[in-house]
Amino acid sequence: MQELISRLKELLESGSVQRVLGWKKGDFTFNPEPAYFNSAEELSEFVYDGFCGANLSKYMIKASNLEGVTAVLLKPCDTYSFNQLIKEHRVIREKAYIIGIGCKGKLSLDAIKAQGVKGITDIKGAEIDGDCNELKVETLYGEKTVSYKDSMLERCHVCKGKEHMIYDELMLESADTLDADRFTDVEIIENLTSEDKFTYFQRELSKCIRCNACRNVCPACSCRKCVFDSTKFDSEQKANVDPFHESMFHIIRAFHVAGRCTDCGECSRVCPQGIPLHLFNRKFIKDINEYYGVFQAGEDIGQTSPLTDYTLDDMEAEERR
Amino acid sequence: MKKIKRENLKQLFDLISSGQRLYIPIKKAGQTNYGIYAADSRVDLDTLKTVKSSKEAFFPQSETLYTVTKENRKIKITQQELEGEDFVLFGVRGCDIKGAQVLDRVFLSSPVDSFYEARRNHGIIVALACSEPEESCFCTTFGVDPTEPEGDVTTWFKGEYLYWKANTEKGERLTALCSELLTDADEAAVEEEKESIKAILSRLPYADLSLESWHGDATNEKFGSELWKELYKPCLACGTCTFVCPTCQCYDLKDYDTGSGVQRYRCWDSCMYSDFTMMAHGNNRTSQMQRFRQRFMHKLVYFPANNDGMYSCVGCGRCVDKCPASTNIVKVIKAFSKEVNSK
Amino acid sequence: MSLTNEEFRPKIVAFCCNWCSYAGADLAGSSRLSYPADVKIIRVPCSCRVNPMFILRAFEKGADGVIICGCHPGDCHYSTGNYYARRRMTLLFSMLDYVGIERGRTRVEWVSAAEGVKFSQTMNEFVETVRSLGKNVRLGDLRCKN
Amino acid sequence: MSECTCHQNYKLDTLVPMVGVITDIRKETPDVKTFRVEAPEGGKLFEHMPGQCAMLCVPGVGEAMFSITSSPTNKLFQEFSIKKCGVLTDYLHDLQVGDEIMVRGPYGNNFPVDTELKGKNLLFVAGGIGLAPLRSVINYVLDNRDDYGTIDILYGSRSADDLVQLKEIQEVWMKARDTNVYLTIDRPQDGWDGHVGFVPSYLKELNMKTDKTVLVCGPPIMIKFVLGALTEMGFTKTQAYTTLELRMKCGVGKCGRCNIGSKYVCKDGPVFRCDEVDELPDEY
Repeated sequence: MQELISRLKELLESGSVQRVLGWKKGDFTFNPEPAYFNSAEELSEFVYDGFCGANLSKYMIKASNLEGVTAVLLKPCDTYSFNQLIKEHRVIREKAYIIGIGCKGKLSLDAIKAQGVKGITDIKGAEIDGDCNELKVETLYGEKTVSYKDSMLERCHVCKGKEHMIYDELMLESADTLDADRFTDVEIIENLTSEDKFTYFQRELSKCIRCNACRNVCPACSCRKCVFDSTKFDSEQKANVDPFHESMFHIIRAFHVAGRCTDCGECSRVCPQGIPLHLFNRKFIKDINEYYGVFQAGEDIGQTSPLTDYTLDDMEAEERR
Repeated sequence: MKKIKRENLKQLFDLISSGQRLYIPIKKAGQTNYGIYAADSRVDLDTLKTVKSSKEAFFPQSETLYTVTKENRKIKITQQELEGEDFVLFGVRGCDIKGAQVLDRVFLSSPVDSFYEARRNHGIIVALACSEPEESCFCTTFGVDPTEPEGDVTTWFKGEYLYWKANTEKGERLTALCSELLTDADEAAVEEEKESIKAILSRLPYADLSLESWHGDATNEKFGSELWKELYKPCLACGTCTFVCPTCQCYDLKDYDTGSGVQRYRCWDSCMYSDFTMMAHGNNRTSQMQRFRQRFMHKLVYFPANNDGMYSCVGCGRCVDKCPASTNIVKVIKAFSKEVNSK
Repeated sequence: MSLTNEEFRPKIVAFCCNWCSYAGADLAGSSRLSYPADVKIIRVPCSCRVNPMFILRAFEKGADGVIICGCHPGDCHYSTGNYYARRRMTLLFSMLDYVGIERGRTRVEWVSAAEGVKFSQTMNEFVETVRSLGKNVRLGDLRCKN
Repeated sequence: MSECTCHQNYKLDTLVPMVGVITDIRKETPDVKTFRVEAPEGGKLFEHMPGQCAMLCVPGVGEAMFSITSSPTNKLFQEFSIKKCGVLTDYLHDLQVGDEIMVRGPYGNNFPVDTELKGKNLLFVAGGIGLAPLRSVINYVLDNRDDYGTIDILYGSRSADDLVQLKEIQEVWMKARDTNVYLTIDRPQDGWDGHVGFVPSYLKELNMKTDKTVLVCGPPIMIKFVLGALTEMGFTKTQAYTTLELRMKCGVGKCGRCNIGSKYVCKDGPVFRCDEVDELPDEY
């Protein structure tokens, strides 16, 4: 961690980058926020630990319009998004100095609270230099210990690997967190009856408050004007009286990012109602893999996306599973 | 003072809901939100904060206002009927009750919003004291007393029992309705509980949050501050903070064409959305910095200026919990007091 | 009052491409081949013009089933449109299966301008399938259903 | 907060409109029409004060705020002058006499015709469609002529064809007692023998005495330069009123859009004294 900060200082002081895009300490140990650092002094507030889950690739869309080079800290999974954004001409490669940083799994405060922890005032053990096995949680109601693994975001259990797809330099160690298959949940739902599928998604989607956090955080949702913001198209951006519109929003959004979604899991991380939005994206990814060959968006800039491609003997819709 | 055993609560809910709608925190798909009670609902009074606040009982996220049908050149407008039946809102925390008082200032000030007014008049609020405040709570900063929230009925959990005190005539009526399940109790247990809550309150991380420089006359001083230009940067322009907030009242009016008539509905809107102020003649606030500033200026400066110093924040801490970018009103308040102190 | 399946007449929206399937429908008509009047045809320039929103919108406004008809693969007027449409619709319909919309309510069929018989047969079959599934109560806006 | 009285004549919930029938359509200029609206059973939909506005809604198309251009002294109907410039106004321009629309209002405050303006000499400065709200005041003042001092009306437009209410200007206003009307157009035009030039510069040329209270309405850029010209001429900000009725949604000061500083333009406005406008944060 110290070496990372020294390196960032060096980059800023030498003038090779104009700013650093990283995370700033919050008022608790568990709520750091994405932030720009313009000088070495400002780095005193810099932090990188298990709570820095935000995918900074999305912020690079705006940072690409800023003067000079931005040093951006990207975790392995974030680099997929960055690649995808380069492919879509939404970020400028030359404007970014990518420091690929290690990751030992990112934490979810909700997952910690779900283990029956209330009134958290401090959490120790999330430091990137540590071994990330256990979290010591100080609460208003006494101290508790929870396992790091049980406190991770869902996406870290199905990690795509700790290899960076694009970087200028690499720093900090990673630790493997993969311990589940990402399509398991999708398969479970696929095997339900139509009625049960419907009931399941209705329960989940009925919680949706149309805050649009999933859309705004999504690196693939980088349209300047979203179809759901259009006033002319009669597509509802806000909650309508009938719940149909929430279903439509999530289906269409998943469709619009199909073939471009890198499965970074930000949508599920930010959802204030804890809707497992990744289940939509992973369904498309799974279908694409099965029907048109295994494809991982953001892995390789040169690849053609499955939805802008075809073969003469693609399967027919009626042959779908 | 009355009491009822925890294990008998289900009977209480069944009894209340037999004659009227009962809104109560219900856990569904992993999250707790207010919902209409049914016999198979998973009531969850242990979760301190529902994701959405209780404001939706009075000011629903979306509601139809009227329907227009057109026949040849004739237009017929049918107004949606106003709430006409009493309902009970159970388990409301002090912050949400204060939130309702803030919304009253908006919707019950002239011109009165009759849709809101009708719901407000028909709602019976059963308040619940916060036995276990959490780290993001700072309601005391805004003058809320979580040890004894003011509702038609106030309740406390203590040990095996839920203690029950009616405060208003509406509350007395509800108490009478439930009398067969409630037994008499003395105040001692409740006093003890209040003391124990107070002890926790003093240890809350935000206990010493100061609003010193925030008041109705602070417009000029705060509006032009350079701090906004930094504070807004993590903001994703989503509406999470506004939709979980008990006091945010901005709404949009939209038409929905059903094919057999146009329904006009009202839905929550967020001042954080990029096209919020996009109107027929352009946009008042074109940058996210302006929109971000508007939200906090409105809550801490403009609203008190119009409402005898009452802030449009109640310190529930939902935005602290839910903001996807971990930026929130507390960080804003702290950033400004830091600036004052460093001067 | 609930309708039994015999009385129930499903609302079907058929998106037909201008060059093949719409002409096929025309041929079916001029050859006096019958297909149910409950099928509402929407002519689109090409099957790949059909945006997923169109399909959801049809369901929203009260359709019980949606079918997309285009030129046979290889015969697209714009050479490749229906290949793209094939991928999109496969994925979209698979997603609709996944969220609990019965599989029989969606269909893609390739109908050429000469296949009036196929058009009428397809429609008859499709209407029958949807009729057996009953009214679509899952995906739609209740306000549109009176 | 000051007690809002803008809706006091309104019967339903303030968000639910009433049905109004279009009983007359007058084509003023190539892109401006004046619509006369009455209640289906005849008579006015509601009473209003000069400077107030109302929301016109067309189901499924939209709604927007328009100033009421007729004077409250007109007891028979209300009029709206509408320029064709968007989805809703395009639709309105296609309507025929006898068609029904929905109206809700009146909203907002009004020019203080019964208080501050009483007994004063008045100068009206209008540009283009900006005459609409002022026309309400002008006719109100003319109908209560004895209550006010001298009246000067300066009205400018892009061309002679774009002058709205020309007939009324020539036949009523120009003939009224102690009333001067000055017309100007932006560019020279065949058949126009009046003044040519922008409103602010004409205002300076006229070099009026500063014993007047000024009511300004027009495009924002014109308002800006008119206010500049007035300051140069020695007027103070407290002598000028303007109206900002463009950007509103709910009309009742609740939906949050037009909130600038602690003011809601739709409720605390649209009429502001110019020194009040200056005090608002710079967001409008």
